[in-house]
Amino acid sequence: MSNIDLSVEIAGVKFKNPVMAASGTFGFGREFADYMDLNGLGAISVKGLTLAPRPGNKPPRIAETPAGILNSVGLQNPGVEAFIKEELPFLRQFDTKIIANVAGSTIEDYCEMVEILSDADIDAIELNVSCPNVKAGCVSFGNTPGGIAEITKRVKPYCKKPLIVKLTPNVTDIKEIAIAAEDAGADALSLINTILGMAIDIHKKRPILANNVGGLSGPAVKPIAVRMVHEVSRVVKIPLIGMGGISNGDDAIEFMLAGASGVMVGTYNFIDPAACLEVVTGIESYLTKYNYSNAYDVIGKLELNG
Amino acid sequence: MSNIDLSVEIAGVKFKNPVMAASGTFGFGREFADYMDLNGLGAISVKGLTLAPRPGNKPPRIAETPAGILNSVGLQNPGVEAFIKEELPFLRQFDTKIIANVAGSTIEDYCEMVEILSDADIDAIELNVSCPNVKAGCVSFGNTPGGIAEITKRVKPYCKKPLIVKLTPNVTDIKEIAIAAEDAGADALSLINTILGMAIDIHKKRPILANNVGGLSGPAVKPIAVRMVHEVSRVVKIPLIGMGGISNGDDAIEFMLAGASGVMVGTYNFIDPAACLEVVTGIESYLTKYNYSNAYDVIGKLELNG
Amino acid sequence: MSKVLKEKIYSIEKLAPNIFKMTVESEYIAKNAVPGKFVNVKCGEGINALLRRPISICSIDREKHTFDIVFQLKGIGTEILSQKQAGAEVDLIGPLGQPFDLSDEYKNIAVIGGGIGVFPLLSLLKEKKSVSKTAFLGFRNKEYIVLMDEFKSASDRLFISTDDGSAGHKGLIIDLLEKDLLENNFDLIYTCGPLPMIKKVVEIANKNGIKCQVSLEQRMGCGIGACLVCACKTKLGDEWEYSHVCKDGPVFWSDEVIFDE
Amino acid sequence: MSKVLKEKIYSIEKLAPNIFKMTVESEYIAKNAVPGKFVNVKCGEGINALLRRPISICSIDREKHTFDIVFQLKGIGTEILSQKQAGAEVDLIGPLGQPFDLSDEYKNIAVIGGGIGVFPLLSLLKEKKSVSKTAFLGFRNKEYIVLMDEFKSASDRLFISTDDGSAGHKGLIIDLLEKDLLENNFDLIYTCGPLPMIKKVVEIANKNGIKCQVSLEQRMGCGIGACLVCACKTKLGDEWEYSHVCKDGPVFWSDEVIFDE
Ligand SMILES: Cc1cc2nc3c(=O)[nH]c(=O)nc-3n(C[C@H](O)[C@H](O)[C@H](O)COP(=O)(O)OP(=O)(O)OC[C@H]3O[C@@H](n4cnc5c(N)ncnc54)[C@H](O)[C@@H]3O)c2cc1C
Ligand SMILES: Cc1cc2nc3c(=O)[nH]c(=O)nc-3n(C[C@H](O)[C@H](O)[C@H](O)COP(=O)(O)OP(=O)(O)OC[C@H]3O[C@@H](n4cnc5c(N)ncnc54)[C@H](O)[C@@H]3O)c2cc1C
Ligand SMILES: Cc1cc2nc3c(=O)[nH]c(=O)nc-3n(C[C@H](O)[C@H](O)[C@H](O)COP(=O)(O)O)c2cc1C
Ligand SMILES: Cc1cc2nc3c(=O)[nH]c(=O)nc-3n(C[C@H](O)[C@H](O)[C@H](O)COP(=O)(O)O)c2cc1C
Ligand code: FES
Ligand code: FES
Repeated sequence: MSNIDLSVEIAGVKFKNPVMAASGTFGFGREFADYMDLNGLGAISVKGLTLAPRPGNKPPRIAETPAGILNSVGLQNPGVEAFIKEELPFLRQFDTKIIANVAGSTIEDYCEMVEILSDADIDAIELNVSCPNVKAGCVSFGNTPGGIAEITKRVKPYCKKPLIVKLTPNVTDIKEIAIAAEDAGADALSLINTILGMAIDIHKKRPILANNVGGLSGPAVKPIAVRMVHEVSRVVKIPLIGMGGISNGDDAIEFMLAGASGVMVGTYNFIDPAACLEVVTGIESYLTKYNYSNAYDVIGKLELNG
Repeated sequence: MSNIDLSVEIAGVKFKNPVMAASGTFGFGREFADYMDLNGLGAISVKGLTLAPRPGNKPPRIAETPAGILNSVGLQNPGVEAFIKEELPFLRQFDTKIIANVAGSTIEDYCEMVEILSDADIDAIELNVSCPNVKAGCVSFGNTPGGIAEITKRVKPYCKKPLIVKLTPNVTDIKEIAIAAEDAGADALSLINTILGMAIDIHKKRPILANNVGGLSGPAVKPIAVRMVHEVSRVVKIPLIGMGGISNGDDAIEFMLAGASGVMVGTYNFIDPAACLEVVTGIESYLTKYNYSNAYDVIGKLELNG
Repeated sequence: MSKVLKEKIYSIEKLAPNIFKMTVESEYIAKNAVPGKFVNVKCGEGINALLRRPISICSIDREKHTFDIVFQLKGIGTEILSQKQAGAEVDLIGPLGQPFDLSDEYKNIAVIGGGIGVFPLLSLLKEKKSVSKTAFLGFRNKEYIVLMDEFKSASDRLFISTDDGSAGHKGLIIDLLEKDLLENNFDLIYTCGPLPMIKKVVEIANKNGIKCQVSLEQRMGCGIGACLVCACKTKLGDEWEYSHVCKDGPVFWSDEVIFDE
Repeated sequence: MSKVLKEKIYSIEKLAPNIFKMTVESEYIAKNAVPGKFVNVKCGEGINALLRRPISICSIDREKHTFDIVFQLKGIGTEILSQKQAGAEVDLIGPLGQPFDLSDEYKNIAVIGGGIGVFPLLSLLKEKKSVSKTAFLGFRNKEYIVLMDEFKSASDRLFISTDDGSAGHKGLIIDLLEKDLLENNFDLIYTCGPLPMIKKVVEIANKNGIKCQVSLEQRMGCGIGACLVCACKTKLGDEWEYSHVCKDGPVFWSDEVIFDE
């Protein structure tokens, strides 16, 4: 399998392979180093950062649903400065790209964070404009073309790193949101973030999550995510990073065929802490089986039925 | 369990229990009569009807996804007249309510069908304004407040039966759609229809469905559906019929707590052709366990976490 | 009538790489099944492999009250099914669908099957009343040639092909049928297997003026005719309509079906 | 360090209605586990019961290279787990979390457990070096009182209560602790069980100036400290922060935790 070139280029950054850890599911990488060689990853998108540290939501913050989970972590994180000082040096020991995932409650927050991170040793910035788990927050930016255009445009001048805008699936037409982000200067798009959901404890007659609602992720959402990646890939020129329910190489190939240059693994890291590497191996086996030599032999190569 | 009153009233119709078969998953009831006593059902919502007969989409029309299915039947049906002549008499043998589910490509289609059905021996009409599986079609009506208001308002004068409007989940804000339908004269709302999705055959490098995309249903969508029922129940006064992934009594109770007066069972009819009755039994056991005497002891009784 | 049944697995056996035979104890199926019908099996628990999987009935032992299915590992459903043990329960609905026409007017019959499609033809051969029965069976290679004793004793003449020539004729089983037709004729050809093979058989049958029954596959939802997903194009006068494999099939007369999709 | 392990089930036994003991062969866990740690078990295959389930280690046999877990049927995960057979494989990550403090400075210790929470205390009692050990164990009723030989031989004094009085004291196990405290004192109380009980124990410990360790539960995602879902409020100077049960716990000093949610 050695002569297969798994590398992909997204927003000017060369990733050694298309597989990345999804933000919020991988912490700052430390915990997973026990279970796998982090050098094997294309990239790590770190836990969503905010300007100031955030305690996050009350527990319970997770509920299992059929083939999925709801989470409402509420962006617990140490803040962007602490990340740079205390987490980034650890991450930088590994030969993998680091994506800083940022969220804010005002556009000014985003601009300030992006400015700070532009001077840090990271490879790209991912704007989380769609986190469904914080009350006053980033939800509103991500679900209208106007909102996403504005935040992207305003942030862009502060951004000296490649800018990835992460899209929410909680919209009527993700195509128009994607186009708006592209037009406003996004260098790449990642999708999908979680889908708003609720699970009820019928014995307590209350939602399981203390926050009442949370974001759905995991295998359950895969067909929705694949559809959205496919739709978006037909209307934008910038590269896409696809995610939503990926648990193995075959799932990743679905996203790549649908048009994703990169893929992220989220929830499945919880089930198998070495899941990301299994996805890499799975992609490699698929390419080998079909005698492809290059990730680009698959990316966007879906043929539609007539 | 005999002194539990399972009956519910929705849009002026009294259903013997809250459990109904969801449109498109139950045909016209015939096939299920072998597996259960149809008299045990609260209602049957028949396969979506169109004015003229429709052949439906090319196969494959179904793909399995994690805890769900994608379908793209494309409204294969014999047309509204044939339904009334050939199917309704069979259905009317049973002591259960019959809901006619209708879809069209123009508002005029809807009006004409509703007029025809108003003179037929059915109990309610369910407007499918959100079927994702037909190219030129009803999608567009259901995903904007303006669209749903217009179709509801235009159809209403022709409708001598209680009018249930079925909502699509493929929207940014289902609350505003629900409010628009209520304001325009809907007597009840049913939700959710299927979520647009895609599954790819990575060996053929093509979507599994001949139609490329299809509607996701089954357990996977349950948390999304419960969330939407909850959201809508807080903003409208008309009763709701909840569905999406219900497979047993406990699932049904989740929807009822979230605010649904009735529940529909769809995909699970395929796995267990007696699923609807098992849901009835499950609801009954739950009510018994907690010493409730009435379905309304549960409906809308969710308490939110603070 | 078909029923939802929880039956006991009498035995399970690996016949060939990826091919398993499962014998199920079921008075109901053994009594009511006829060749060509299928069962719809819940392979996984709950949400795991959510939909039932359709599997044809391969043979029926009406005395012992058992029936066999033979299935190939394809994805998650058949994988889970293959791991079940004798003594365990299997949840199935059956018998379902329209069977082969076994009426006496067809005396000289042939069956032609490819791959996993050979197995539903076994019960047909066994149950078709004494006539002249010729079987054409195509396999990938020698390893996949199984249940030969049963096929032999159920047929009068038996032809075998393999893709790689490791046993029987090297090449397509169609070749053997065409060759045989130069000297023999049949009243009815029954066929089951990959669609390209089926199409070819229908073409040959048409050319030779022989009636033909085909057993088709399509992805299913309910298996009982309600969800309308398992569509297949059939003739309706000069027009066409979508019939449904689970209810109107899986066995169709070849001249009913339109193979243009 | 913890590892993803596929280990063999040595035995599984139903101890009481809804309560099962599973003995697992694992050199790694037997070597590395200490009382208070847990394993995170993948109960179902694939998407079935998607998340791993955290289960405390109940006892460790360092010679035989086995460890026990005792679990209660609650939902789908524990249900699937209970159906596994001896000889089968179980997929788990462990040992995880912060253990009980077993240091020698605490001579006279008590454990107080309720329901399923009694079992993690067994390995503590067994492994705590020779001191005075008192166990207070509360059960629903007589049927649930199990592993008593082991608890007896691991403790110096053993008190039992049941909700219905079918064995031991009728009422809360807390009552027995409070009564005993009138005459005895402890250096450290360890507790595990329902949250209301834990809170009460902490209150009593505080009132009596006794140190206390609590083993907490919270719904988990990863079990390894990465996803931050298993939050629990802990003190941070005059303020508070969210710590995480899987990584900073499940065992905490009672004075670290804020029980106001
Ligand atoms: C009437 C009928 C009779 C059949 N008889 C047999 C038999 O005797 N032996 C045998 O090995 N196979 C038979 N098949 C095919 C068998 O149903 C599929 O191989 C099986 O469903 C694959 O399931 P899976 O979970 O292993 O594969 P997956 O690919 O994981 O299945 C995913 C989904 O696609 C469906 N699917 C995949 N392939 C097929 C197919 N070829 N036909 C219909 N649905 C499919 C599955 O049912 C499931 O819903 C028959 C199919 C039909 C329609
Ligand atoms: C550190 C720790 C140690 C534990 N030790 C034991 C033990 O030794 N014996 C035992 O019987 N139980 C123990 N539990 C509780 C056990 O994890 C749950 O009972 C179990 O996860 C329920 O799973 P289920 O699928 O049967 O129930 P379901 O209700 O179907 O589970 C649904 C989801 O909720 C989670 N969940 C439900 N209840 C709990 C709970 N009480 N704590 C954490 N997550 C929960 C499940 O993990 C799962 O993700 C422990 C919990 C923790 C956190
Ligand atoms: C526990 C949890 C926390 C998450 N936190 C973040 C976050 O901080 N920022 C973000 O952009 N996405 C966050 N996500 C979303 C994931 O990055 C990803 O978009 C989503 O989970 C879909 O992928 P999956 O199905 O593989 O999990 C989080 C997801 C989970 C499950
Ligand atoms: C095969 C299939 C066909 C359907 N056809 C219709 C239809 O004709 N009209 C309609 O309003 N909804 C239709 N639906 C949607 C269901 O009525 C229901 O809204 C949806 O499946 C969610 O419920 P479930 O998860 O229980 O299946 C169809 C669903 C399936 C699976
Ligand atoms: S599978 Fe439902 S109609 Fe055939
Ligand atoms: S479960 Fe993920 S941090 Fe504790």
